[in-house]
Amino acid sequence: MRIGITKGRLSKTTERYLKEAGVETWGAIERELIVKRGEHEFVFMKGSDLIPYVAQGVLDVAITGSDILLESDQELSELAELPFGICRMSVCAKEPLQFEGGRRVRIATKYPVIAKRYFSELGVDVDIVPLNGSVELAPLLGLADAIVDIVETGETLRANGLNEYEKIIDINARFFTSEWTLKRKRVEVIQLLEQLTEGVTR
Amino acid sequence: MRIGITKGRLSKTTERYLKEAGVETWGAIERELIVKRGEHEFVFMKGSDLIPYVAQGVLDVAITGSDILLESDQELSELAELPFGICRMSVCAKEPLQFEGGRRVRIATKYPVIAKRYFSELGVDVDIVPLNGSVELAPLLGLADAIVDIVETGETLRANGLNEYEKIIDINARFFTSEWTLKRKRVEVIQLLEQLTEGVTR
Amino acid sequence: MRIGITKGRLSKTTERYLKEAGVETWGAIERELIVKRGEHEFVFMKGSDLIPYVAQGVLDVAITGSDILLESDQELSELAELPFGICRMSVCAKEPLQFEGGRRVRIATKYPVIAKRYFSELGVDVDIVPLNGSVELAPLLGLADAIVDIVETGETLRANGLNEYEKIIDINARFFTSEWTLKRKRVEVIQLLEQLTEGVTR
Amino acid sequence: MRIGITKGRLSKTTERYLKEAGVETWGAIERELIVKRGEHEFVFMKGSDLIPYVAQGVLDVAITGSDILLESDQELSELAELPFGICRMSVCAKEPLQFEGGRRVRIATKYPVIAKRYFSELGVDVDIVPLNGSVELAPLLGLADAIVDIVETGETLRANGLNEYEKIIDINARFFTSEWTLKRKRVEVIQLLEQLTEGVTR
Amino acid sequence: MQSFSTIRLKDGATDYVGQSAERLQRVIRQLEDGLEQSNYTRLITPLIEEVGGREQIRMDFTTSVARALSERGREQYKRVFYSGSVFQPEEKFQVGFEERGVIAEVEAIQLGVRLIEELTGKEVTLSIGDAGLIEHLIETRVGDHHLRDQVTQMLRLRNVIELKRIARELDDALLAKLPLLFGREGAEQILPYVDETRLNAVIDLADAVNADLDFGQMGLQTYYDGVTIHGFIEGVTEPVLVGGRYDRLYEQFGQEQQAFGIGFSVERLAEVL
Amino acid sequence: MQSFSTIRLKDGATDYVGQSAERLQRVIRQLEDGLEQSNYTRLITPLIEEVGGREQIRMDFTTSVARALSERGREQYKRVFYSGSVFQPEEKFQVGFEERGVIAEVEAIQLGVRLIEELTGKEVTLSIGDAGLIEHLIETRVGDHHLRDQVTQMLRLRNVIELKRIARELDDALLAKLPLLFGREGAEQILPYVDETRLNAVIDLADAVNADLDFGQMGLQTYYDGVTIHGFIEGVTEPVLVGGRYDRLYEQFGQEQQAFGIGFSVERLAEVL
Amino acid sequence: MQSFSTIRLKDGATDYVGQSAERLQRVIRQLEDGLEQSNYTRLITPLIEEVGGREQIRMDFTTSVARALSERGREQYKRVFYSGSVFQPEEKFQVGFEERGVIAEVEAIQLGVRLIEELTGKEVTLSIGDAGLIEHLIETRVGDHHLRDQVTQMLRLRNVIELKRIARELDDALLAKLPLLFGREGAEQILPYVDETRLNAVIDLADAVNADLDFGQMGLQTYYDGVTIHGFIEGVTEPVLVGGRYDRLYEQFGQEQQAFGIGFSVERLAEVL
Amino acid sequence: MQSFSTIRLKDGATDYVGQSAERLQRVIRQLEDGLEQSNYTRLITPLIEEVGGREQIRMDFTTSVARALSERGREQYKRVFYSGSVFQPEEKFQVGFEERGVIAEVEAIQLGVRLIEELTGKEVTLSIGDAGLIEHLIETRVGDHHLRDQVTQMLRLRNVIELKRIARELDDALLAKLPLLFGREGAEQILPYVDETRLNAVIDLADAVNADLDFGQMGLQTYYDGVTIHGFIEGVTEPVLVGGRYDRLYEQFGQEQQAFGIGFSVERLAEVL
Repeated sequence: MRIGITKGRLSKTTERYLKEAGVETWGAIERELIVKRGEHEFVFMKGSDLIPYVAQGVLDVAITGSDILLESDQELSELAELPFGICRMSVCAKEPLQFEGGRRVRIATKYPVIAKRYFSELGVDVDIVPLNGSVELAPLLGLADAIVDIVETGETLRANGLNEYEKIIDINARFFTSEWTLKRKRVEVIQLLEQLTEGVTR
Repeated sequence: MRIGITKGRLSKTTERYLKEAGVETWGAIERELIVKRGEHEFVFMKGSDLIPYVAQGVLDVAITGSDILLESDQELSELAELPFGICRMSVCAKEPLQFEGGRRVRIATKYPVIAKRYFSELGVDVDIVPLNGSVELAPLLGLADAIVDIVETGETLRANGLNEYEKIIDINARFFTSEWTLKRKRVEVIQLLEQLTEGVTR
Repeated sequence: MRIGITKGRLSKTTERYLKEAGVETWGAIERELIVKRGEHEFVFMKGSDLIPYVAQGVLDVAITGSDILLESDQELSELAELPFGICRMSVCAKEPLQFEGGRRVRIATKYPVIAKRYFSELGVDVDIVPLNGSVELAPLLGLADAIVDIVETGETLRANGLNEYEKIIDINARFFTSEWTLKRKRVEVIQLLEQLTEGVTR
Repeated sequence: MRIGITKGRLSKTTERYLKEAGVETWGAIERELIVKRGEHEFVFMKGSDLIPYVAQGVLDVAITGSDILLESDQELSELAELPFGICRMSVCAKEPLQFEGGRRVRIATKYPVIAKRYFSELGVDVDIVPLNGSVELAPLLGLADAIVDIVETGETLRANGLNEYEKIIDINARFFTSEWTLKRKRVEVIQLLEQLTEGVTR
Repeated sequence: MQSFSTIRLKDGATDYVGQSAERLQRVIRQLEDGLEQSNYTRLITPLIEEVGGREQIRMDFTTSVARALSERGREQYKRVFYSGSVFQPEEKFQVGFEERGVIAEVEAIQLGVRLIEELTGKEVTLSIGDAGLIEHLIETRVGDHHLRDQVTQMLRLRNVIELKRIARELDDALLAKLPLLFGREGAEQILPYVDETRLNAVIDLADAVNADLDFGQMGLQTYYDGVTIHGFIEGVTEPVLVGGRYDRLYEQFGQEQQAFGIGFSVERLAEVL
Repeated sequence: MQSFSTIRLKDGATDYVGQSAERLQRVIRQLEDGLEQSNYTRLITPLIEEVGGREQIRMDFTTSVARALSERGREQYKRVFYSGSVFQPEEKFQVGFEERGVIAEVEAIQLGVRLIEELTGKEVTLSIGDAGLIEHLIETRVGDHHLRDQVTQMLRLRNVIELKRIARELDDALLAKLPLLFGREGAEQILPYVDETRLNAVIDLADAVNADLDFGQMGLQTYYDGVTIHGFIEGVTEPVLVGGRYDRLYEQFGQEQQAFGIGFSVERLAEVL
Repeated sequence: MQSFSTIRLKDGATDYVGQSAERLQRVIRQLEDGLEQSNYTRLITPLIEEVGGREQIRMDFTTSVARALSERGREQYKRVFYSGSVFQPEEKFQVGFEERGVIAEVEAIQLGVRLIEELTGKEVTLSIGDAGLIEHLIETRVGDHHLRDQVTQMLRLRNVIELKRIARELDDALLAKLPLLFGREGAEQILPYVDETRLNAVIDLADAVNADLDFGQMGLQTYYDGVTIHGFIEGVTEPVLVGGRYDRLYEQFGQEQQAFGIGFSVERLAEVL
Repeated sequence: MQSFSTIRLKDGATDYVGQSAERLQRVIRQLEDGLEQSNYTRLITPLIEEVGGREQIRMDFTTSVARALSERGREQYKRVFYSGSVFQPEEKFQVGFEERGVIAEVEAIQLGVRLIEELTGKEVTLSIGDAGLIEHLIETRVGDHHLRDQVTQMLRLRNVIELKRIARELDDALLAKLPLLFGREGAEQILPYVDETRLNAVIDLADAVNADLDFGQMGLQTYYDGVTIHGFIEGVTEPVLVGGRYDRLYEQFGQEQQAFGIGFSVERLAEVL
């Protein structure tokens, strides 16, 4: 099968987990983006790019953070939670948010879909400012009152004078596929699913 | 004034140009994202993030590639073309595109707005597949038939077996501001504009 | 109470029936349109005009043919069928209608609402031509293929070479009021209703 | 040609005028609705029914009051004003209308299109109550505040305690046809038009 | 420049200008102020919402309010009011208030009556029914659900003739009486066939707010499933106050709780100012 | 009962409840009251009008007002105000006033400024241009009408780069300067090429209301054909007051007369309360 | 499951089923096939387009075709055909063809006639006018542009009475004659007042395709600015073929070139099969 | 003349011209012809219908067909086909067929497969489920109706993670298996909990048409209440054939009878020509 792997830090922990589950992995590689090992081919890319690749059936399955799947509106089949890539998505700001004050609270984020849904369920009206990086700059410069972002250790927050006020959701790694692949290669997909969920002694 | 600078490679050439124009620049910095030098404050971020910062008046002016401005639908006031950051946006594929063949041609790109407009003006119907990185993987794996991307030397293309078939537009660096800032700080903006366009001996 | 009476032929039979039911009636009148007798005031007008008068509560109750009520889209409270004004509404034409022939069948009528509903329920598509009088001319001159109209004896039809092909519905006189009057004067309305429906030995 | 004639009072004056213009007319007839005389065939019906007959080309031309044409939204070719059937359409009421008082003024009429257009051009908002006959009853019973109706001598008004407050438009008889007939039989139509407009010594 | 002169007033729509506009505005503001003083919170919902994935203009406030409040959890905003246009399909102005949780119906109805009386100086006549009670009654007597829909439909129209026909068909004389069941006598006629406690509650409510009983009053919207209230004033043939209970509407949005609301007809009230 | 739970807030739309709703309402009412006290007459136009035979929801008040007033003859309702939603394409609340006949521009602008300052307690900064003056200027210098449209378009965007390109092409340096023509210096640069009386009138108007001159300000709508006014307050990057002259819009409706209007951006004003 | 039973046929709309549907389809396919064989290229445009920033359903094919072709440069797709629904405002089926560049009008008209005659077995009667020629004529004689619009409007309606009234007012008898200018006699009456070459071109075209001349025929849409053609068959009172020249429509999209098109009325043609 | 140049292609919409248009047309015509030869009657419904009193553009053919046929009595038009655009919300072309009364499912499915194979030259892979069977199964195991909706929703998404969570909560392991119940093994796992006759019928149907069994396949629309069929061809990741049973849809229109339909995805099929 052709398996999508999230580039960057997550690829390391993904590899370790796959190995424990008995899957032959890629080991030391340089700049290659496509690597064949045993019966599988591993393809490396940004988490958000995995979505169209899996949806179109170009990749059979993939592993990425649940934040990426939540942010996407593509209907994909989530098969298993995996015990790594663990962090949380939170609302962070310099000081507690006053939703009923003067102008509407502005929230800068790389996750506009998640942020919007969260505040809508909370029943408060906010302006979402979508950004692509360095989200923590926004409250500093006054572009936004708060940010919605991934928090692991909280160090970057502290460095920028921000506090974590509200956890939105826990994040972990997910193994997923498409309805289309499930229909065509259900035997292989279900076998790998079982290997990933049952074969690992935690 | 608060000046937005595009992080990464462009920041180097931007600094060199500003210096030639007689603007005091930031010099050696580490991880700081905000630096004050002389009468100006420099803020470093991704090019696409500069757009909302300038539009909201949080940054007074900024310098980034014209690709970023073309891709945005925000109405900003483009003041000057600058003679660096020069490259081109092109259509690249393994082989020449057949627009009238079987299924619609699929184009992977980080620039969906530009790609869409280009093919629409060409009068051909294509499917745009928006991606966030490693666009050159798409034709290799069969997610797309071609890509629309920035080309400088063409090396990455060759490494992935792709050819550049059609130049869409030349790209260079741009100095821009917002209507709002223009009204409030027109004297400073126009002065810096003149410094950047007239003070530099090319 | 103020009672609406349909001018013309129906007023005679209405008077006879009211008398039998023990209601003091108007007797010989000339051109008066409003007549007070006992506790009731009788107002004479075209059947279709009774609808807005009753709906607006200007008349409390009224008696007219069920064709008039069917043709109206006003929501009125129909209280009783009365055993006079009996006739039928029918489809009449020179020869049997061919719904699946060339052009769509054209139906001339003073009852476009009823005609439309009837043919729609029959499942055939016709063009309705609304007219205000002398409907039987339409098939003769070729404006329409058939008519939907009231048939009593069938004499006018025969005189114009038309046959009655399909009965749409039986028509009789109806005693009706509005929700508004029912709420304000329910005692009087219900009393008159009982007088009209129970007091008459048929 | 097949000529439509308005039944009732207008048929008399129409006949007199046609005779003066040198057209052979119908003379004494009983209940016939279709009469052939010389090169023309005369068909008698309600004025408002003439509209669809002429529009569909079943009648070639027709003569009726301009009130009927104004009230219709069918696009017909009006060829000539004829000097009879002269009256006026007016707003009549018991007392002068107060448009800026409490509830909106209600206007009962057999001419809802004309009434609506008139008050809209006047710039006042009224409720139109469409009726089919005895319009003068409406202000008497309180269904409406005023009526818009044809006024000839003003007798009926006075008998019902109504005054004529505002003339909307002068009415006269009109000779009209359809674009379709004009294209097919222009020679005959134009000849009859000339006969009607030039042949008559007034 | 684009050509704008093709803009026209559409059929059935109207401008209001000068006194007629001010009269509408007076009704709107006085109702809004009265509701605010009675501790209702203002809620503004957008005029265009998405229904089944397509944009649709607001046809009714109650459903939009239910949507907005359901998104906000059950403990917030228990008493709200709204003010704006609805399209049915013509544009109408509406002001109204809604509450959810534990409902004080008597107080709510009295507030509605007081606001109208203060505004118009005219006495309000109330009429009370119970759509849910009658729906249950019909369910127990009419098995076939198409026939049941027809009975409900004819009851809404107060069509005695058609109900008599169905009553004969099913040999069930009570059905023909439904549209004319008024007052205590009406209550007595249905007593043997309905839940007595619930019937008494309706009667008590009618007594408390001095309303007529009208068991044929099913409410103007299908979501009513309990008490329905119509309020009239002299000179207007449509109700100027319309309201009732609709717990099941909130259930659709995943919230099992009581829900009650009253709406005012702005144009009709403006007519008598 | 119909299923209502498929109703959803559409993308970009929002509910306002409690304080945020009251803040909007405060802006709306205070502006309405101020306009009424200044002898403007309230005009309510329907939200859905017919444009070219199809129903269309209101996108702009000025065109609807022009329609409504043109239907009413030129001597009635010379000063009106409006208040309601427009869809551009998202719903926005707008209050504004319009006048036709002989216009007192200074008084009208001062009224607009005073209403905002009373409401927000913040000073209004004004900026004045003349869309008609600059349009004429461009017409005299650019023959080809497609190129002319492009110049106007780039001027609206203040795109100096593109205007420089066209200026080089036509060998007409003035075109490149248009987007940066501010103040007296700006006026002097165009003086040789425009009607001096008209230019002086704009300068006098700017002086009278203490506004900056900005000859690149073409107005947010294409119907402006004279003076354009934008008003700003601290903390809001969009203009909270927008207005100007649009005689030609009324001409389209068959009325040759002066026409002028100012609109307020309710949501933006509510932000600073 | 959602409740779907509230779906209804709207007023004026109709289903076609069985023979009536097949008849429509036969008209559509036979016209499409004929156009394809004559080297026209099929163009499918979306039913919903954006007009002024709002979604609008297709009201006319010619404007959508102009949009689609303008986006594609002037050298591609010079001869296209279309087939689908338009809403005016009721749904109608239309098939038609358009060409741009250098137009062979005679051949195009003959093709239209041939397709209808092959389809129906009935002879087509043609009528030709020139909307641009008459527009120019009116412009030279009527100065005031409101009055000019009224003349055009009354000419479209062939209202001799109103045109007589205006003719008297302006003391210009020719205006009253405009709606009844047919054939060579009609041509002679306007000859002194129009461009003779252009007039002769219309006459020659009418001769070439054996059409009647009707100078009062302004075309069903306002974009026609040259020759207009209507084709009739026995038994149908509306034209089954409608077309003409509209160069200025393409100019609006930035393309100065000749443009010509003919459309067929599918429902009307199906009636006589 | 009105200004037309503001017309634009809306986001997500596209023109088809030349070969791409002909390819679509080839799919449409070949499917229509195949259905006509198989004795299905053509049905054309209007694009705009009235839903709850408002105009709405067609989102789905099956509901419009149900409306049109219900108006026509149960004995007429038992086998119809349709062809046209649906908006979901983007415009898509669809051809399909429906039948009511006594259904021959095997023949209908085989016809659908044959038409695609003849058109594309590619083999169709079928997958069969039973939405009604699984709905009943869930009903018997999940009492709370909100939780039930959630299970159905997660099953549609094949979200094993969420279903596992609910399964743990309710201590019912079967729920977590629902999305991965394929083939005979899948059938065996639900056998103890469902109506055996019905389950066998599905298995027999799958055998008869050589389809895979997929009990997690609930159908793309909520009205499916029995068998659901998806057909795939190589190179297209969405089903090109979608269909199933929806008796309850017809019941809503007052017609208790069997109803079954299959639709084809025109654009997807055109991709592989």
